[in-house]
Amino acid sequence: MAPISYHLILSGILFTIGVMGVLLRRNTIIIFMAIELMLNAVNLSFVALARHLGSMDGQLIVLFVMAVAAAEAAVGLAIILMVFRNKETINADELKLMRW
Amino acid sequence: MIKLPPVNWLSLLPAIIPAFTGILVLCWDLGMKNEERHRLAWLGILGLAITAVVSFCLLGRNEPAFNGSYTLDSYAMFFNLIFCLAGILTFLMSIQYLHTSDIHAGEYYALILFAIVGMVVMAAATDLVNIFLGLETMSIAVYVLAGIWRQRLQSNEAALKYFLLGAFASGFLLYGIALLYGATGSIQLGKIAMHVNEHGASTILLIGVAMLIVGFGFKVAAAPFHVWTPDVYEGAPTTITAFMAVGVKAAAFAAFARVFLHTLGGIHGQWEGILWVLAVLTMTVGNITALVQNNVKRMLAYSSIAHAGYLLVAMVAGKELGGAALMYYLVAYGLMNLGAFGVIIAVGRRGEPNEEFADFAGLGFRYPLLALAMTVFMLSLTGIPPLVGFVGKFYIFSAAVKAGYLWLAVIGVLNSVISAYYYIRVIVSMYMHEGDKVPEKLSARPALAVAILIAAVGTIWLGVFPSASMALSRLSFLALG
Amino acid sequence: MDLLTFFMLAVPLVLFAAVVILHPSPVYSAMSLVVVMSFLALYFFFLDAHMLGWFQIIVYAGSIMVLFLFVIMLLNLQNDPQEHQQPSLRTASRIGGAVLIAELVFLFSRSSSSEKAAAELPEGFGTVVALSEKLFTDFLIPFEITSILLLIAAVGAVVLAKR
Amino acid sequence: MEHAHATAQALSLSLSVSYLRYIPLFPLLGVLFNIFLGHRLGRKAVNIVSPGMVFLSFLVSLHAFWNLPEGGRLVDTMWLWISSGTLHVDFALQVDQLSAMMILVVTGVGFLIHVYSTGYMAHDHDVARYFAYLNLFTASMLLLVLGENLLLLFVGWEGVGLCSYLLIGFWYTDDEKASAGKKAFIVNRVGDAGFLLGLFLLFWTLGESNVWTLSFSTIQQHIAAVPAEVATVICLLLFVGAAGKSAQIPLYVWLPDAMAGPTPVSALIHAATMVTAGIYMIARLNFLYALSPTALSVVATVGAATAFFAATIGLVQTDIKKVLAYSTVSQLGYMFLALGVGAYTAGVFHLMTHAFFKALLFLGAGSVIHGMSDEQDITKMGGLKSKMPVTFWTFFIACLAIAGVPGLSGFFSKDLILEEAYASPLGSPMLWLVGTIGAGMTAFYMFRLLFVTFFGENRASHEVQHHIHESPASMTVPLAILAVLSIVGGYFPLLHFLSPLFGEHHEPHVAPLIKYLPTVVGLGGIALAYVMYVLNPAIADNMARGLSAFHKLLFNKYYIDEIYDAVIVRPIVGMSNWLWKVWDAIVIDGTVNGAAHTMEANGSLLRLWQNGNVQNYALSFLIGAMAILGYYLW
Amino acid sequence: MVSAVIFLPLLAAVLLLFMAKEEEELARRFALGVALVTFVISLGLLVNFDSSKADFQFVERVPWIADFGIHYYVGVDGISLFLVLLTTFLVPIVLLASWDVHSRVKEYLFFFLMLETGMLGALVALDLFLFYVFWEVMLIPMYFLIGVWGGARRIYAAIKFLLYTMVGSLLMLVAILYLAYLHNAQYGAVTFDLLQLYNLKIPEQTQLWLFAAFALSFAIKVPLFPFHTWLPDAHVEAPTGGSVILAGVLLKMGTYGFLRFALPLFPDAAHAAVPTIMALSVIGIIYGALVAMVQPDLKKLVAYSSVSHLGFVMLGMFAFNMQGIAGSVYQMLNHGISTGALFLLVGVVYERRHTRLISDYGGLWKQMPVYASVFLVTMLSSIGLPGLNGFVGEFLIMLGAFKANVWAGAFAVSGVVLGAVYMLWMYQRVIFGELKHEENKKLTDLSPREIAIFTPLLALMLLMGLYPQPFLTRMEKSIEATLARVERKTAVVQVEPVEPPPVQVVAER
Repeated sequence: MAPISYHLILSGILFTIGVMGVLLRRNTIIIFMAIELMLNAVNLSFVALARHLGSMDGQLIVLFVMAVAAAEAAVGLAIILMVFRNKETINADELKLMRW
Repeated sequence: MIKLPPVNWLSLLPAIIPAFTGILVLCWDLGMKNEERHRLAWLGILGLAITAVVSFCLLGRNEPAFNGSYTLDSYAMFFNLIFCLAGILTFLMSIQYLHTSDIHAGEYYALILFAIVGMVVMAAATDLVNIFLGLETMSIAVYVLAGIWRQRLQSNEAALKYFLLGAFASGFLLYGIALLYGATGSIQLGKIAMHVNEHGASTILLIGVAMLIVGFGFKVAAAPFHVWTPDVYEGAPTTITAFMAVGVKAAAFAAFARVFLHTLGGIHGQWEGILWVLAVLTMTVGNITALVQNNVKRMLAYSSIAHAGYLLVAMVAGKELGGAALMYYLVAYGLMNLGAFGVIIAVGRRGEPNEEFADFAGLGFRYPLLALAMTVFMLSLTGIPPLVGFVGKFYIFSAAVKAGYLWLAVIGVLNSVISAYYYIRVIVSMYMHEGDKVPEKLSARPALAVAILIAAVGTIWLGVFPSASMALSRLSFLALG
Repeated sequence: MDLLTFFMLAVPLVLFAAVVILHPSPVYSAMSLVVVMSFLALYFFFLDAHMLGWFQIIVYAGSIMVLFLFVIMLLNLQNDPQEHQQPSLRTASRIGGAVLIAELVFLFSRSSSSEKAAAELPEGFGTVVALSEKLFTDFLIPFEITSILLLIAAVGAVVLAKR
Repeated sequence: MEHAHATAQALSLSLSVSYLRYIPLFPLLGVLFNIFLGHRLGRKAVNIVSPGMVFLSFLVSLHAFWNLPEGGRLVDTMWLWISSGTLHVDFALQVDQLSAMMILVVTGVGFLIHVYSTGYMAHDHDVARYFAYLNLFTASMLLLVLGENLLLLFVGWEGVGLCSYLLIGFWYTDDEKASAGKKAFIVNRVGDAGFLLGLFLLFWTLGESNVWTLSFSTIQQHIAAVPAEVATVICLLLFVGAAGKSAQIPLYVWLPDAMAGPTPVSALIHAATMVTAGIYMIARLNFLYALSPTALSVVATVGAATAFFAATIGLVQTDIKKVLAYSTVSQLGYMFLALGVGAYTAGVFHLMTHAFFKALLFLGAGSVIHGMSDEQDITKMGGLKSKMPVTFWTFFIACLAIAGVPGLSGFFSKDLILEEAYASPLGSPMLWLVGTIGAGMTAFYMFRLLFVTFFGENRASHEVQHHIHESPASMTVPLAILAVLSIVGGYFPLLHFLSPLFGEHHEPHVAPLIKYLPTVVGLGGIALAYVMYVLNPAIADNMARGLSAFHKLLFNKYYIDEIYDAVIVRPIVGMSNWLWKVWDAIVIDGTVNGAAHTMEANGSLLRLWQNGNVQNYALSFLIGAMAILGYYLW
Repeated sequence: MVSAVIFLPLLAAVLLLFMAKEEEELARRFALGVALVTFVISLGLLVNFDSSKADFQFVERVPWIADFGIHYYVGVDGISLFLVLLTTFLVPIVLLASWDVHSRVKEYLFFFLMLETGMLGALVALDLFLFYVFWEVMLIPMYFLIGVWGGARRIYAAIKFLLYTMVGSLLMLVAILYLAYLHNAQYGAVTFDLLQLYNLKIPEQTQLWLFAAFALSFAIKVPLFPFHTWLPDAHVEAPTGGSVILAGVLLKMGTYGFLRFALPLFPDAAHAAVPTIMALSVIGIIYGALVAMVQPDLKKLVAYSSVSHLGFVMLGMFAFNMQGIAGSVYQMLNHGISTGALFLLVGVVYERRHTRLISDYGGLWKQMPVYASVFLVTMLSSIGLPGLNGFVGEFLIMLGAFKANVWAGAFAVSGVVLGAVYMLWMYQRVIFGELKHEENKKLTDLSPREIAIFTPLLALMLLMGLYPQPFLTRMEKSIEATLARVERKTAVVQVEPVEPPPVQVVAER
């Protein structure tokens, strides 16, 4: 049986890839996808821990996380759409209206 | 067959009322003509008022409900009072604000009410999942609210930035929750506390705590994670900025304090060093950057970061006095900031927002009352006695000194001197510069006047006679157990 | 879940995750994200979280990713060239990512010392019955809050995105 | 004469009375009258009231003088002035032999000068203010002399300093006169600083043996409590004060400039009364000075040196008042010489006689200036003998007196001093010799002044000559009275009168040569002056050309003023400028503003981090997370 | 009674706000009336003040914040009695002098009365928290007075004044908190009550830190030598009334703070700090005098003269003997009166000529004789001429300082000389000399109102010079008590002075 730390390391790696995605890509949607990836990484660790601890709580949390992710996706994409409609671009580094 | 668990309706009441009012507002909004939109606001205020009364009555009782995942204790009720205060004042300010900006009144008020539901849940949750869900409810509502003034580009950009970073941070928070769950085997704060007190901190737990600090750090606008605050506060509509600055920060601190001071109190030694550094960094960054701002709203954003720093000092001061100081300071901070934002709205004219220092020029002697209110807020934010800001700072610094963090108190005190400079700059421009910008007569906007009046009276009254409210905050923190 | 299956699933997961963030065309990223999610679903099955696996496929891969694809099509985005204005940002994030991975790996591997054997599972672990039974007893409050959450999301999305 | 000092003399009778307070009170009333009613009631009332008040206090002084108990004193304690902790000072006045003599001189000569002033200031419109100051001066001088304790003496001491400042700068419109007044006050203040330090040291040394007092009688009783070397320091410090007030060597520079004030002022203040304050103080504290022979010898040497030094400058001065000023400095030097050798009675005796003839000389000079329509340069005068007979004769008598011609008052007091200087154990032949030469020079420059102004033909411009007239009665009558006093003054039985204070006076028996040489030298001086200035004036001019370098040095007063200015005044002003501009503005303010600017600079730096790019924010997020995780790594 | 004195001005200030903007005259009279009433009440304090008791009188104690053992605890003793009287005495005079302030009169009077409440409160507060509250409340009205009604660089001066004082006072706040919790550690209860904090046993090392915090805050206020740069700016820019109150009372807060809080609370640290503070005050005396000498601006000159005078006060205080402290308290009163009068005089001329440069004046005696003679008496009192009030204070201070440290006494005496130099030089350039400038010829002499301002001040200068006993006897006991606390020994009974020898006839007094 694969030790729990392997699962945690895998979820850590996925989580970091997500974080790198947020930082590297200019396109807001890709950033958003990277965030989804991070959430999935966390779901993975939840399930692994649930399995390890033998309690169902972990799995239920994943359920709720999915719900939250869905809600976020809806609102996030609506915002991205609104921004696109006003500024014709959704590249993160061009959205610098407010600074200093 | 699944038997329903015993439902403790009382503990849910403060959450149900605003939700119900929100839904009512949404429905009533359908059949309403444009100009009576302000009635929706009064409905919202009514709902919040009822919630406040209910919370006040429930103040004394301490009953864990839903076998440990939710609770009805005076700690939560105290925070409910803050949320209702913030909500009511935001509503009062919004009535006028919505005239000058084409925001859909119905959804606007409903979303604020739903955000308050999220906050109430966050404050009362004794279970990591509930905290997370309360936080997400509140955040999503506020992401939308930040972007609700669709015509203004700043508002769109603010919403986008807030959303992206919010989601990013809740990713960390969730990861922290997962690790905590993994380390202690349960997500209920009570069980985690027992586990931590017995077994101390394992590595996974520590990483989890670190991730939690990052997650909460973002929400509370602590130093390295504060970068979103100025842009979002400046971009969002002013009423929402006020709501965010007070309500969202209070809710975040409610959960932050419950998790760290109560549950992870056992391993105070481990995370107190980090918070110490965060507190110093937040105060200093907030104050120093605020020095060079020339937009009052953005300056207030940095000042709210600085005040988050002071609140972190209370967190570091820990159990005996820190928690009570934190709660009292949140009340004080709420009053002052809501008032200050109210005045900024009052100064703004039709449509184009003017929050530069120059717009305040010469206000002192043309609109004495408005200027007097702003002076009271600025002096209170600096921490000049006999106003509530001073009593709050006094409470926090005495907690820090009592807990032995002398240097933290000294740094805090020096920071408030730096803060004095940029707060006084507002007074300077009001009283000592000549100017011709003529804001609308205050009397033409009763609701806004009432909001500013409530905030000002609160700032002065709690400053001069603070003993009652201080005792209340101390008792309600003790209720945390 | 023995070691072999673990590696069988871990490697593609990491690969496709890398593709999501590296591939210039958003459509390819989206599709690779769908693949990542299905592998995850598979992963859940092996971890005795059968119901969750299905949920993963239906909710995540099904609805959310479709929404993404729909929005990508709506905005008909072109390939996003890799270059960044600030090379400094790029290098800094790479270093950051590397450091984060190193830290996590180091910390987790160190914690493996306090290894406890995986607890044996109660019967019906991971099935719908156990899941729903717990959902409506212990997790009633989160359930209710999620309902409000989704309501807000709907209202918000409409407010922001309508013409 | 052994300076028998009544060490263990039990203090005899102290009679408590309550009328002493009126002596200083009358002039004070005069002051109030002049300030508030003076202008309204006009010149006539002022001329009557002011001298009248001084005359009233003269009468009260006489009354006090008459029933002064034999060897005792009258005390009039008015109220408790300062009492804090162990310090206990009453506002009390006392009259003993020494004070009785002094108040008589002050009120007497003062009254005469007041009368003289009514004439002298006849055409000055600001008379009320003038007499207000003069009355205030008389009141402070009386307070100084009557003070029962050292602190009250100090009050009078600074009071007279103030009045001299006001009176010297009376014609304030002329900047040069105003700064002369300022110079006088500041130099006095330097002296007073020394006086204060001496007073503190005395108070605390007495305090060591639990004697908390400043009043003279109590100090005298417990004088044993003061150890010798501390007494020396106290006496020297007090002597600094005396030197400041009575214009001795280091601090005499203000007196010649003080001539800027009206002449009666110079007569009263810078001849008769104020400058004698130093001598009075040392005489008053004789029991203290007796303790330290070193201090006394310092007093003596400084006195002698000043006498000689001032006399040399006096030889060549051309301004009539400057000559008299330097002569005053020189005569004061003699008095200090007398005190220094322990002959207190001789010193005080000379003080009295000097008051009479020097006041006369100044008033005479005043009437000359008055007649010559404010011309003060003697080279432009001459031949006034015939035109101003009364002034001439009174002036002549005064010159005889000061030269020490036998029979007049000067002879008795000055020769007594010289004999004491020679005979007394503290004195030395060297002091006697310097004194004698000084006496010769005094005689010479006095008679030079007399001959140049009154003999020969008048060198003034025509219309000035036309105006020369004898002064009115109000000026000449006081001259006459003073002339009589200068003659008779020598015969007052003063030595016996002061015996209770300074011990029985014994004639110093000394070889006839020593006894009579000064008089011979004096007469020689007169003859020389006569030859040089009356017989053929040419000698004086070619003498001056002959040793012109020496003449120039003397004429410019050894450039003392310039030296003081360069050594003291300019550096202080320079330093304060430096302190203000560099230290205050740059160093302290610099750091304060600097701190503010660094804050601002950091602010603008931190601000740049906020560059609006979401990913930049996410990066700072990542950095924060890594830092926290790193914290847990170790 | 004490609370009435404190809060009456505040009440009046609030009432003023509701008055209509136009009736300036009514507002002025109302403010003046209230100030006079407060003065009369405070005279009541003087009348039934029992000078035989050392402890606080007219004590009022009401719990305020129960959690922290904070009480509204006020009381008056020998030291604070006269400072209260000085405040209530100066405010009506200043209000009378501000009759020619025409811009925004209502707010001007409001801030003045609020300032008076702040000052009075700070003087009588016996609870450290209450003291701190009043200490800060004092700052704001003064800030506004300088900032709104000031001269050209008023904003810079006002902010510099505020921030400078705030740095000090906030560090003091931390020290106060530390003290309170030290008391909690030793006696189990948190309290800010001064009397209880007096008998705290604080270890030497912590005492140094706490003393440093308190001393910094008060030294900035005094101002002691290195921290004085805010004073000239604040004085030059403040309106006449403002700088009179600033010099008259606000500066005394610093010295009063030392005497009431810093010295008795931390005796060992106070003893350790004596050399440094004495050195600083002596430097202050000489530095103030020297720099005053070269000032071209009248107000700056008087400001630096206050630095010099307050250097004296500090010197006397740190002599730690009866004469020194009595002298320093007395000198606080004198400085209030004479420097206050000096500023009023400068104000009179500034109102007419709107310039503060000495070179613009000259030969005023001919034009304004009454003004010149009042200026003469004030100047003499300020340089400490015997017979006027300045001398008594300076004499006692130098006497005490001389005993404590001979060299300090010697240098202090030189300060007296320098004092005469700069004052006389200024007097000569302003009053004596020719009437060169044309504008000076049109100057009018003192108006009846102005004379009414100066008569009480001159009368006090004379009275306090000739008959200081009523003041000194009342201070005696409280100073002895403070000294005992500073010496931390049982009160050393001063050996009674030796009575003069039995005089045949008892000298009646």
